[in-house]
Amino acid sequence: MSAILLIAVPLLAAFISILVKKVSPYLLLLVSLFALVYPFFMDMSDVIIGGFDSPIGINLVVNKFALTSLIAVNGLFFLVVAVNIAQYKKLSSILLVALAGLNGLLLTGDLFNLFVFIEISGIAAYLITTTNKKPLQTFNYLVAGTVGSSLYLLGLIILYNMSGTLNMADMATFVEGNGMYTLFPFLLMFIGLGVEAKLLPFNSWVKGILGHSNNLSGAMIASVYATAIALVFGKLLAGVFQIEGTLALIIALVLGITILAGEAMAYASTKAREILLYSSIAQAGIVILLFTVGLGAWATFFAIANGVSKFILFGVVNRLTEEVGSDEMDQLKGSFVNNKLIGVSFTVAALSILGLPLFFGFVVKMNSLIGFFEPDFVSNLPGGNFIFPIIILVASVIEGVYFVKLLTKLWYKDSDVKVNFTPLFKYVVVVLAVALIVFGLFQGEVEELVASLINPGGVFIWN
Amino acid sequence: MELSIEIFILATLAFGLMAYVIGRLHKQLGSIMTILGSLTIFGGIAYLGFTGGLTGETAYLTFTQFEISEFGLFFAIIVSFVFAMVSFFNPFFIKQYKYPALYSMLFMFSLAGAIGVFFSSNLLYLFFFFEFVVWTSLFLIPMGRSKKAASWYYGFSAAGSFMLLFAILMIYNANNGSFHISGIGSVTGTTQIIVFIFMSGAAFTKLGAFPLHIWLPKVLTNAPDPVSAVFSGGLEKLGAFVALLAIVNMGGIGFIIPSIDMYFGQMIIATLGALTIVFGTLMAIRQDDAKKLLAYSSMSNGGYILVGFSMLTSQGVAGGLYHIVAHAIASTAAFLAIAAVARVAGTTKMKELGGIIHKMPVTYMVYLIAIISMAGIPPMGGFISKWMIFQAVIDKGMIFIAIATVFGSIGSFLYVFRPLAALFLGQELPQFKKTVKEAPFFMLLPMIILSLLSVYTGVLPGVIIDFINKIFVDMQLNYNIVMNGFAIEGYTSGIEGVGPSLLNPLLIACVFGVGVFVAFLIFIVLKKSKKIDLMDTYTAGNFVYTEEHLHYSVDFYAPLERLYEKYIHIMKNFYKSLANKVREFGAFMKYFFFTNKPEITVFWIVALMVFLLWGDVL
Amino acid sequence: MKNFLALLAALGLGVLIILSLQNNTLFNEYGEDVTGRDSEEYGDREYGEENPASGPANIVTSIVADFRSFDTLGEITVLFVSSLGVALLLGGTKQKRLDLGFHPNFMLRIGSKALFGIILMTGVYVTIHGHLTPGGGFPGGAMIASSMLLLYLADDTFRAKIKGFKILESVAGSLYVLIGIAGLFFADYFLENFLNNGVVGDLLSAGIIPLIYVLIGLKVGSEISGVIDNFLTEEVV
Amino acid sequence: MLDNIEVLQVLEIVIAVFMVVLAFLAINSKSLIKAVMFLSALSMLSVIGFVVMQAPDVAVTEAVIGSGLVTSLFVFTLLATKKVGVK
Repeated sequence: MSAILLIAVPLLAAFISILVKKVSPYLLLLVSLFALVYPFFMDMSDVIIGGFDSPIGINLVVNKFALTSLIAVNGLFFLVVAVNIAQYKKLSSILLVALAGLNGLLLTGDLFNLFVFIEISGIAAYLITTTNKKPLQTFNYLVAGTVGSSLYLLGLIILYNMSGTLNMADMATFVEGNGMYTLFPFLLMFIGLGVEAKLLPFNSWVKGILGHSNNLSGAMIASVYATAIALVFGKLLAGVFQIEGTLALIIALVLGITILAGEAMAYASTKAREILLYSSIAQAGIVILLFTVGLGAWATFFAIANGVSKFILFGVVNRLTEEVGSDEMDQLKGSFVNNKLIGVSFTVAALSILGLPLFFGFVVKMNSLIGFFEPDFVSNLPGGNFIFPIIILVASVIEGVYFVKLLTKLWYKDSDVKVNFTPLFKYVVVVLAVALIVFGLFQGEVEELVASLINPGGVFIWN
Repeated sequence: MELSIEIFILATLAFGLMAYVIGRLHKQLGSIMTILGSLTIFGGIAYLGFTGGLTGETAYLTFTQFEISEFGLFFAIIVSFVFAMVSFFNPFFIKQYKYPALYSMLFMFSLAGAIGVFFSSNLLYLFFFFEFVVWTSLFLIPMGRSKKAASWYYGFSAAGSFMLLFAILMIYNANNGSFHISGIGSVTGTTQIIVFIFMSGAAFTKLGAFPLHIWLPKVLTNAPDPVSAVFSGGLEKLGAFVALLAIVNMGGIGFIIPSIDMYFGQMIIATLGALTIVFGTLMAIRQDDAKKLLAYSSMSNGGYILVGFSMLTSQGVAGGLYHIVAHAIASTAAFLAIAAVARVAGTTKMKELGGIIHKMPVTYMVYLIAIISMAGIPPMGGFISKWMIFQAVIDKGMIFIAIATVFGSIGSFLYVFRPLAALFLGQELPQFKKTVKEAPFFMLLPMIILSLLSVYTGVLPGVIIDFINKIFVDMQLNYNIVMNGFAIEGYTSGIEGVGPSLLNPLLIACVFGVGVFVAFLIFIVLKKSKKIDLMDTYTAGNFVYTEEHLHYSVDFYAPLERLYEKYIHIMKNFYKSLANKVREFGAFMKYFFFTNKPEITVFWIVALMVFLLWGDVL
Repeated sequence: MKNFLALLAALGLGVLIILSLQNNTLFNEYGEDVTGRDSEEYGDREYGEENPASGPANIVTSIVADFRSFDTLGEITVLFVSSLGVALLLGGTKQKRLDLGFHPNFMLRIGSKALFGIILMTGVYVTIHGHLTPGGGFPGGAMIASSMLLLYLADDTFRAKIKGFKILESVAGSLYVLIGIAGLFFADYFLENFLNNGVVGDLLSAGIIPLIYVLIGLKVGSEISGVIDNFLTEEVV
Repeated sequence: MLDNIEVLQVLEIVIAVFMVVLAFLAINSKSLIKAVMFLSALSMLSVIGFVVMQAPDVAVTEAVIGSGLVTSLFVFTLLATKKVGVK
């Protein structure tokens, strides 16, 4: 079956769902389950829309990379929805649109179509964040996001004007011969996506959104959206952008600052949610860095591992915050004493992010770092071979300190905080934590999976 | 019989899981599993190791490779022995801890990780196990007194591990994508220097050597009492293992300093090792808490190991290796003795204790023997290792290092006898009269074994020297220590007709034994002292009317301390300010970027455009 | 100062864009010569001819509703989710008209009602002839909605039947997707123009394109009407 | 005499300049209702621009949405918010 159904069915369901409000949550669940299962059965061939062959028409690129990202993003989406839908029934139509938008982002092979899906998923995200009940912060997010996507569009217009094509693969061949001219539009597009991907100078919205997030918006923005945007970014960086010269310098600067400052800011925070959000800024920086230097295959899994961990972390912290009434670390201390299962899952997720052995994060982080040191690896960023691994390692140290601080506070202080987690949430979190361990244990299998994303020539494939 | 090492690792993990499951049902039964487990592992590794029955085949952990090397075996036996000895204490302490079942499990897990480190021939998985030890032991620490120690520990450990990782990746890069452990020796040029720096950095952090030592006293002071013993005797030795790989395996780094015929790298390591000794000693002198005192002494002993290794001579390296054994035994014993006291007295502060010898004579003896060994006094193991290290240092003609080592030894006299006096000797305090009892048999057993081993290593070094010679052969080093009967041969003086210097520990022990016997006879026969009541005393010409605690442990070395107390917190303050700088940087970035204004975003976009313009685009 | 800087930045950006547009390599001249381009066949069509492989008389429409129909579907969704958002934020269960502080006088009332029909008809015309003349679903739908706006202005108690709009919106959207899926099943490709193209210039030509445009018009019209309603009502407290 | 094309090109530039000025005014005017009006005028100008550039489709859309609907929504919102402010 064609991959287009992954976009069409959620859209159709969204259109129908406004008529049947009562059933719409179930429709949402059903469709997101469909979106999770469907990738396993769909044809692995590119999809042409409207009968116009690419590069003229719009096409969807279906390959291993798209498949992997679809499974990860839709899986996370399904879990987020399944856990939270009872509380946010009103949003089911919007979530259906968001699902269509995310799938479109991951599938499309057309730059303008990508913009459309950025808008769709973006607006859906703004609406999801309105549940935070912080209108000003949502407004900031809206403004920043709109500026970002406008910049992306501006860059795209210039590129289209130059090349006369919107197709990604075609654009890539055009760019190869005209690297110099495309720098400016690329910078615009990079900034535009950087806003969504939480890269540092452009992410002033993150604090307002994730710092006041609730069960739904926290997991949705930090886990599902972050993973999707990172993967889309990766698709463009690996497939379309040509990074060299000044652009490379700018990107290197932006990423380096993002990673280090993200960790430093998390270290300077005392609120649990702020710690997590700054850490996810740093993680986003690392993922995009890996894509940029050409370690796309592992970056893909880095993004996925991060998404899974962030789901657990944000889910748990938001629930705790809701119950305790504050997300100050000192208020939350000892919360895990009476919630051991949740606590263990949280710990596993945190340790996985730190890249400690036995967990998925270790496999991913190690192999990414090894990628830098492959004898034949040449980075296309200045100083990429040695400086960036050091940055990542330094960041990991800082990250470790504040996570350990957080964990010891949550585990070892005495308190009588007792938080009720719904059984469903418990199961989901535990299953995800177990998944992190299983992927961490079966490293060989993961490596095979990753190897399937790499062409024989050693180049990360995106198409 | 032949068994693969991975069986031991898996078995350790399995014991850990069993300990957890049983521990959930019954706390103490779970911790008894740790005894069984670590004894089994120690017994198995030691037996098979000496009979050559260990293999490195992997059938289950196929992602990694193991090789049985003599030095790996050496460390594995020591560490698993320390774990086995300490595990006897677990059942008596388990009730104090917040998560008893978890404690038992992580205890076994960190042993598994340590064994993995020692036998991995794949450097990446050496790192894997290294990190595994870090996080499993990490969660043991906050069960003790302070929660902050854990984040200090993780910060330094992670820094150390990542230095190791960076070095490993450099080796990988230089060796065309091979992670085999033999690659350490085959890097050259600048890469070699970088690898050396980063690996020794890792060794320094793990060993708690200056200037990366801050975590060690914190952890050893605040961790649960048995865990402190494990850290000091066992896990700290991971650092020595890395140091062996880096310093000894790689040989001389940098240019040669002709006047002393040493490489620059050696010189640096030796200097830092000496600084560690001096610093640890000076800090230990100041402490009031017996555990903290031992923690600093542990640090200073790590310095001896580094100094020994950095000499790169037979005597030096062998001395370092011997010191690992001696210190592991002695410091485990000392920590266990303190733990036994802490269990009944509830504190390790010297001010608050006294006269415990009356109730705990065996513990007292154990502690006495341990500190004799740590201070390097014959006939204990510490003496032999220090003798070899002195010899090596003096033979190289490194005056300042030699002074530092001697200073460390003298300092040891100064500080290790203070807890002896403060805790065990002196007046028996009224509050301890009823509560304090001698430790139960199963706590005494490991302590006694350790004491006997201290004496054994000090009297009959032959077995260990043989082992060390095997390590030299195994590592393809050109070193050799010759045993002349019961004596260890040292350097030749260069004077015609005079043979090499000889150390005959047996002889020394005999002389010493006779001396002790005589002293004991005098003590028994000409007994003059008598027990008096606490009230039966006077001070400054007045009778004491309240039961005051009068002993000399407070501010004992005040004049000495005053000489250097300004400078002691230099490194600690450095790291604190480093942490503060990071925090400030973060707060600054937060303030700068995360105001509630989207204009900031726009500003940055413009700024980057300007940057682009300023570049070479248009 | 801030303004000046902002102006400077905007100007700088503009200059950059213009400069980089001059760097283009493909379309460096806006010539009339389209030979050899893909769009060639669209350029030389005559009224009354059989349609080429694809495409209505209005080339823009052939781009919007056929060639990049998928993008259009996406844009419809953008509008849809925006109106959902407006409904989520402003809509409540019980609503009454917002008191804007003015009451329409007689002239306004009558005039608006008279204009309503004309504007509505214009909107419908523009929508239906989208494949022939400039305009199409988007402006047509917006015109329909603005005619509703007039009704709201003419009567300060007026409420449209939002339920009906909802149904229209939902059905139109669903039909759009369903037409796309029908294309997938009947003619291999999603959103393919699987009907007969007919003759250039006929009202009933260009296959599914008029159909899609009508759907877009309905959907846009009902959605924007819904948005207007949400803006002009408030919750009963 | 000016050519037809040249007249249009001059017109384009004039419109562009006016648009920039209007945008600037819209951002800087203290009164929100004025800002909305400037915005409306801006989109009206852009309609002319589109027509000049021979894009009638876009022009129609912009005319209806940009200067019609959006402006009225802005005005309604302003009216509504003012009411709350008075209270």
